[in-house]
Amino acid sequence: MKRRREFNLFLILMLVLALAILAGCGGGGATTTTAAPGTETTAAGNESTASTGAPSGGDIPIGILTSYTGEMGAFGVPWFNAAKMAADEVNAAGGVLGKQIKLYTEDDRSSVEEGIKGARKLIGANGVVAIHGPISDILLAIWPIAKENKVMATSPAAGTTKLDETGGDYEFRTVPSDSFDGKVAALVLWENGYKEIGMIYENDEGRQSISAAVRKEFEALGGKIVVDVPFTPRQPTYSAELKKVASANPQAVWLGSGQESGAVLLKDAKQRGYNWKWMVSSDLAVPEMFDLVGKDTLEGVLTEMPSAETSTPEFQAWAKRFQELFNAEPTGGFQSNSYDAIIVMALAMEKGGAATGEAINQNYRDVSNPPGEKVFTFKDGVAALKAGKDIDYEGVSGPLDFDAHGNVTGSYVSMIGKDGKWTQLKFYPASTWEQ
Amino acid sequence: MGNLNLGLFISGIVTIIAIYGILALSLNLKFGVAGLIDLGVVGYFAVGAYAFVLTTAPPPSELSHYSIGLGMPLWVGFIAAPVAAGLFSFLVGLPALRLSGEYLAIATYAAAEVLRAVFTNEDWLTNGVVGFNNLRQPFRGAFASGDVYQYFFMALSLAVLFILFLILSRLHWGPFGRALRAIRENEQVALSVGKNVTKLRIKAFVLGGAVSGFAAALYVSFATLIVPTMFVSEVTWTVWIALVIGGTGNYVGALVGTAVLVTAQELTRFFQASADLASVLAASRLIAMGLILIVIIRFRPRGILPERHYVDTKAVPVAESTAQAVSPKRVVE
Amino acid sequence: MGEGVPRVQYLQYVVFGLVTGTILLLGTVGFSMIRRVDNFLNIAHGQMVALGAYLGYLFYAMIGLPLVVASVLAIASTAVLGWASHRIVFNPIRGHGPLYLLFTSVGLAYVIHGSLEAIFGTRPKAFILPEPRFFSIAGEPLVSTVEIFIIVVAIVSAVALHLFLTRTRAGMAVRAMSSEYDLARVRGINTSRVAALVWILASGLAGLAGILMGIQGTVYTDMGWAIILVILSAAVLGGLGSIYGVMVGAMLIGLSMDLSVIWLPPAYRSAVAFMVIMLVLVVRPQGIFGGVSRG
Amino acid sequence: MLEVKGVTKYFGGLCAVHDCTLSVEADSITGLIGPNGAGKTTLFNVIAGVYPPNQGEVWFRGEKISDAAPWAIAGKGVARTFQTPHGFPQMTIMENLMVSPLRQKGEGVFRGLLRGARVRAEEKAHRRKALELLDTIGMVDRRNELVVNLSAGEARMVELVRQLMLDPQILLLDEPAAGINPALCGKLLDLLRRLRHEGLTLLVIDHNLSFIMELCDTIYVLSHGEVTPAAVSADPKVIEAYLGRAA
Repeated sequence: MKRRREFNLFLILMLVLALAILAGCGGGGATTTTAAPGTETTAAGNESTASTGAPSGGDIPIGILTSYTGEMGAFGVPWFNAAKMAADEVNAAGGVLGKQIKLYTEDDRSSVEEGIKGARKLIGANGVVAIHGPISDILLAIWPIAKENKVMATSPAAGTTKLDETGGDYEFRTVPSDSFDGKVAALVLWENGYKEIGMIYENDEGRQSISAAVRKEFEALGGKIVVDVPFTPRQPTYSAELKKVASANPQAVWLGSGQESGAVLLKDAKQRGYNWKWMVSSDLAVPEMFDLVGKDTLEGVLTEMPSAETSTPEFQAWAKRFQELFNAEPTGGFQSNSYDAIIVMALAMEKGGAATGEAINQNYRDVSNPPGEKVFTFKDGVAALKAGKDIDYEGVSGPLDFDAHGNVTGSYVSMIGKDGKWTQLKFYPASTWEQ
Repeated sequence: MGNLNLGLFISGIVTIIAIYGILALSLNLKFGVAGLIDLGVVGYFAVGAYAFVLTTAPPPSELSHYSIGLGMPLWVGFIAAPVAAGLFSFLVGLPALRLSGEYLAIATYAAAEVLRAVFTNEDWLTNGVVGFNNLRQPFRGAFASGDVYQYFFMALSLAVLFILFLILSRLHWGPFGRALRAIRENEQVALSVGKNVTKLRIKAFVLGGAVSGFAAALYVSFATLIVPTMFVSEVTWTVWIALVIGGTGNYVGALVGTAVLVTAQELTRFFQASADLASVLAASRLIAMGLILIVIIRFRPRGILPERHYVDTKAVPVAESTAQAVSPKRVVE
Repeated sequence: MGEGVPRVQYLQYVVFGLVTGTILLLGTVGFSMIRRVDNFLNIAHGQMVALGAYLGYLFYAMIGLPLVVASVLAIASTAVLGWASHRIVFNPIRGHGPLYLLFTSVGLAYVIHGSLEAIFGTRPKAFILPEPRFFSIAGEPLVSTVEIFIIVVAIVSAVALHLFLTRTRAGMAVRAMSSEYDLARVRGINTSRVAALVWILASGLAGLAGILMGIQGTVYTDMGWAIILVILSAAVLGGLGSIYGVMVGAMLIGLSMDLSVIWLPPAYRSAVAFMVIMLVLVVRPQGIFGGVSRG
Repeated sequence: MLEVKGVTKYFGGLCAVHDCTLSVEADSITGLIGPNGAGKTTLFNVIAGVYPPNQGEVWFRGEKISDAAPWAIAGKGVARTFQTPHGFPQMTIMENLMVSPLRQKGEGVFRGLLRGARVRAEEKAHRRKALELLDTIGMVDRRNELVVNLSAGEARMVELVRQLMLDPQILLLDEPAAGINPALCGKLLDLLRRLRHEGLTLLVIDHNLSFIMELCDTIYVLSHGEVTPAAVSADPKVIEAYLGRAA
C-alpha cells in the first residue's frame, strides 16, 4: 500500500538526518586543514579575511556574525571592516601567541533565527573562539549557546538594558548600555539649553530602552517631555506623526531611529517647514546621513555617540589608518566599537596564554581595566604584557573599562552637523557618569 | 584554537527542519489537503509562541511591562500553545473561511500582520518589543552538558514532528482526510454529498493551527527568547516555499521540501568567499531561494513528491469480481 | 506653529492621506489590471515599485541626469522589465492556475529583492531635491511643493490612464479583456498583445509610484514587501479587479491610515490598512465598489 | 414527495426560472425536458439549495427545504447529479464513492484518528456497498483510477453511483445520458428502472426525447423559464406538439 511507502520514505529521511549527525559528531574532533584558497588573512593587503573553510593549524578562528541583509543590513560591512582592520593589525604585529587571527563571517539577516543558525555554524563548523557582531536580540539568543561551548560572544552595538545586570560571563560589549546613551542625550539637550522637548522614536527594543532613559534623565534634570511619539519603522511618510509632535510645540525634538526611517522623518519635517532643533540618536551619527537627507537638513542637528576623545593623537592616527583602508569616515556607526572588541579579545588571549574563549572570558577585564599601563594599540599592549606589566587598553571607542557584567562605562562625544560633516562639540569622559 | 563541533551545527539545522517541518505539516493539512490558501501561517505560530511564554514565564517584575506571567510548568505551556493557536485559528477562520481562494489568502495575511502590530505595541500583554529572554528549556535540568542537551532537544523536536506526522497521516487516509480532499477537489459536489463544507474547513483550519502551536512551543524553547520580530511574514513564505518545493498534498513531501530548503540555505554558508562580497552573497541567497521556487513551479509544479492517491488493494469479494466479464469496453468520448 | 485651529489640523492629515493615497493609487491600479488580465495576485508588483525607485535613484543621483529624464528612463526600464517578467516568468506557466502564478510571483519578488540588495547594497538611498516651499493656512504649514508635485503627478497619470482606457482602441481592448477575458478573445482581440500592454502599463505605473516614494522618503531594499501589503489592502477594498474601484480604494486606505493617527497610536498606522481589509472582507467581500463575486 | 411551488429565480436582471410549479410523486420517474437555456439546471440548483429562490418554495416530504443549505438538503435524502460530471477529479473512483455516504462517524477529528470499531465497521460497509455499485456499472477493476482520467460517459456513470452511495430517497439526474454510448445507455436505463423498483424516486432532466420518454412516467416541459402547468402523460405526440410550439 502507498501508505507504507510513505512511511518508509519518512524513515529514510530520518535515517539520512541521523547519519548526517553521526558524521558530524565523528568529524567533531578531527582537525581538517582545508582552508579556502585565497582567503587567508594577510596583514598588509586589503584582501578579505572572511572564509568559511575549517581552521588551519596555526590560526585563531573568530566569527563575525552580523547583519548584511535585513533591517540592520547597512551595518554589517562597516562592522566587519572595522573588525578586520583590528585583526589585520594584530596579525601584522605578529599575531596572538604567534598565531594569526582568522575571521569567519556569517550573515544573521537581522533575525534571531538566522543568528542562532549562524552562531551554531561558526562554533560547530569553524570552531571559533569568539563570536562578534550581533545586535541585542541576536546576542541574547546566541549567548547561551556560546557560553555552553566556551565561546565569547561580543557586540559593538548591543545596547539592551537586559544585559546590564546579567551579562559578563562569556558576553561583553564594547558599547555602553542604552541607559547611558539616553543619559547622554538628555544631558546634551539640557546643556544646550532646551527645557521642553518632544520625543519621537522607532518602536523597537533598542530605541525604546534609550527613549526610556532619555525621559527619565531629562526629567531628573528638571526638563519636561511635552510629547512622546513612538512610530513604526519603514513607512513611506511620517507626516502624521510629525504633526503630532508639532502640535505640542517643543523647543527641541529627540529622534531615535535607524537610517531609513530617520531619513524619511527628517526629510518630511524639512518639507513641512518644521525647523525644530533636532537631536538624533547615535544610529544616525554616520556620514551617510548627509547623502541621505542633504547637508542642509542636518545643519545644526545634534547627536552623541560613544567615543574616545577624537582630538587625541591616538584617535587621529587610528582615524587616518581607517580612512586609508576603507576610504570612509571612521566616526559613527559603531565602527570603533567593533574594532576595539577584537583588540580586547586578542590582548585577553595573549594575557591568558591560550587562544581560547576561556582565556578571553577570564582576561578581558584585566587587559582593559585599570590599574595598569595605558596602551592604545595591540602592539604596545603585547609589548607591555611581555614585559610582565599589567595593562589598561584604552580604545578608540572609549576607555573600555568593563564592569562585572561586561558593560563599559563609556566616554561620549556630542556632535553637531556642520557643512556636511559631524563635528565634535564636547567630550564627556567616562568619569561624567560616576554616581 | 577552538574545537570543531559539527554536531552543534547539524543538530541546530535538524531542529530547525523539525520545527519548520511541523509548520509545513500544518500548512499541508490546510492547503495541500483542504485547499485553503492560508497566508497567515506566522500568525497562529506567534499566538502559540506567546501562549507558551506567558503561561510559563515568571510573574512580571517591577521593571517589565507585561502583566501576565503564570510561571507554570513547561508541559502546561506545551498544551497552552496548541490550544491558543487553535483558538486563534478558530477566531480567524470563522469569518475568513466564508471567503474562498485569494480573498481567504489576503484575509489571513492581514490577520497575521495586525496580530504582529498588536504584539509589538501592546506592552502589557507581550512586553512589547523587549519581549522575554532567558526562557526555560524543557528537561534542561536533566542534562549536565549543554552539548548532550542539544541532541536531546533535537530528538524531542523530531519526536513531536513524528507524532504529529503519524496523526495527520492517519487522518489523511481516513474518512476525515477523504472528506477534506473531496472539498478541495470540488466544493459543489462535496455539498451535494451532504458534507458540511464550512464545518469541515474550520476543523481543518483549527487542527492546522493547533499543530503549528507545537512548533511554536519548540521554537521559543530553542531560541530561549521571544520578540515580535521573530514573527514576520518571511516565516509564512518560507513554509509555503518548502511545501511547494516538497509537494502539496503529500505530508512526506512537505517534510522533504522543508529539509531541502533549510539544508540548501545552510549549505550556502559554505560558499561565502570574501567580506566585500559577503553582503552580495547574502543577497544572492534570496535570489537563489526565489529561483528555486520559480524553477520548481515551472518544471515540477507538483513538487518533489507529488500527492499520492489512495489505492484499494484489499481483496474484492468473489461475487463481485465475477462481474467484470460484463464490464463495458472503455467508452471513448 | 502653535496651537493651530483644529480644523486646519484635520485638513493637514487629509493632505498626508492624499499623498499616501495617490502614490498608493499608482501602485494599485497596475496590480489590479494584472489581476484582471492574468487572474492572479502578483506579489512581485511591490518589487516593481522598489525597482522603479532604485532605477530612478540610479539615473538621477548616481548618473546625474535631470529628474524628469531620470524618471522617464526609470519608468521605461521598469515597464520593460515588467513586460519581460510577464514573457519569461509568468506566461509559460499560465496553465498552472492562479495559485502557482502567485507563488511564482513570490519567487520573482525574492529574486528582484535580492538583486537590488546585491547591486545597490543595503544602505538606504535618497533623492536630494531642492528645498521645498510650503503653503500655510492660519499659520499652519498645510502642503509643500513636493506634496503638491506628487499629488499632481499622480492625478495626471490617473487621468491619462483613464483617457487611454476610454478613448483609444488599445485602451478599450484592455478594458474589454479586464472585464471578460474569454469574450475578448472571442471578439478577436489579440489577448497576448493586450496582456503585454497591460504589463507594460502596470509596471510603468509601479515605477512611477516608486520614484514618488523615493522623492518623498527614502529608497530601501525592503520597500517592495512593505508596499505590496498596502497595495493588497487597497485592491481588496476597491474590489480586486475594478480599475476605478481600486483608485478609490487606494485613496481611502491612504486617508484612513493617515487620519487614524488622530485617534490611534501612530504605531498602528500600517495595521489600520489591514484592519480595514479584514472588515471589508467580512462585511462585503467583493469590495466596496467591486461587482466581482467572491472566489 | 417533492413539491416545487411557484419558484422564480433571477440572475441579475435575467429570469432563469419563472413561477415554476411541479410535483414529483413517490416511486415515480419524472422527466423534465426543454431546450437548452430553458432553466432546467437552474431549477435543479434551486431544489438542491445551491441558489435560494427569489420567490416560491420547495417542499420535500412535508418539509420546506428551500431555505436549507445544499449539504443539509442532501442529508435529508435529496441527491443530485451534475450536468458536467467532474466529481472529485484527483481522487480515485473508489474514494469518490467512499466519500459520499452521509454522516460518516470517521469525519470527526478524534473518531477519524482513533478509528474505533464503529468507524471500521462503517468503512467496511461503505466499501462493500461501493464495490456492489461499481459492479453494476462494471468498473470494479478500475476502482483505483483517478476520476479525472475517465471518459465523459464513464464519469457520468461514476457520478450516478457516487450519488447512490448517499442512499437517497429522491435522485435528481441532470442529463444522465449525455455522452454515453448507446450500449451503455441501455445499461443505464436498466439500472434506473431497477432503482425505481427498489423504491427510489427519480427526477430526470434531459433533452434527449427518446431517452426521457422511454424512462419516465410523467413529463414536464420547461421552456423559457416557465414550466407547463400540468403534468403531461408520456405521449410522444403531445410532447412533440409542446416542443414544436415552444421552439
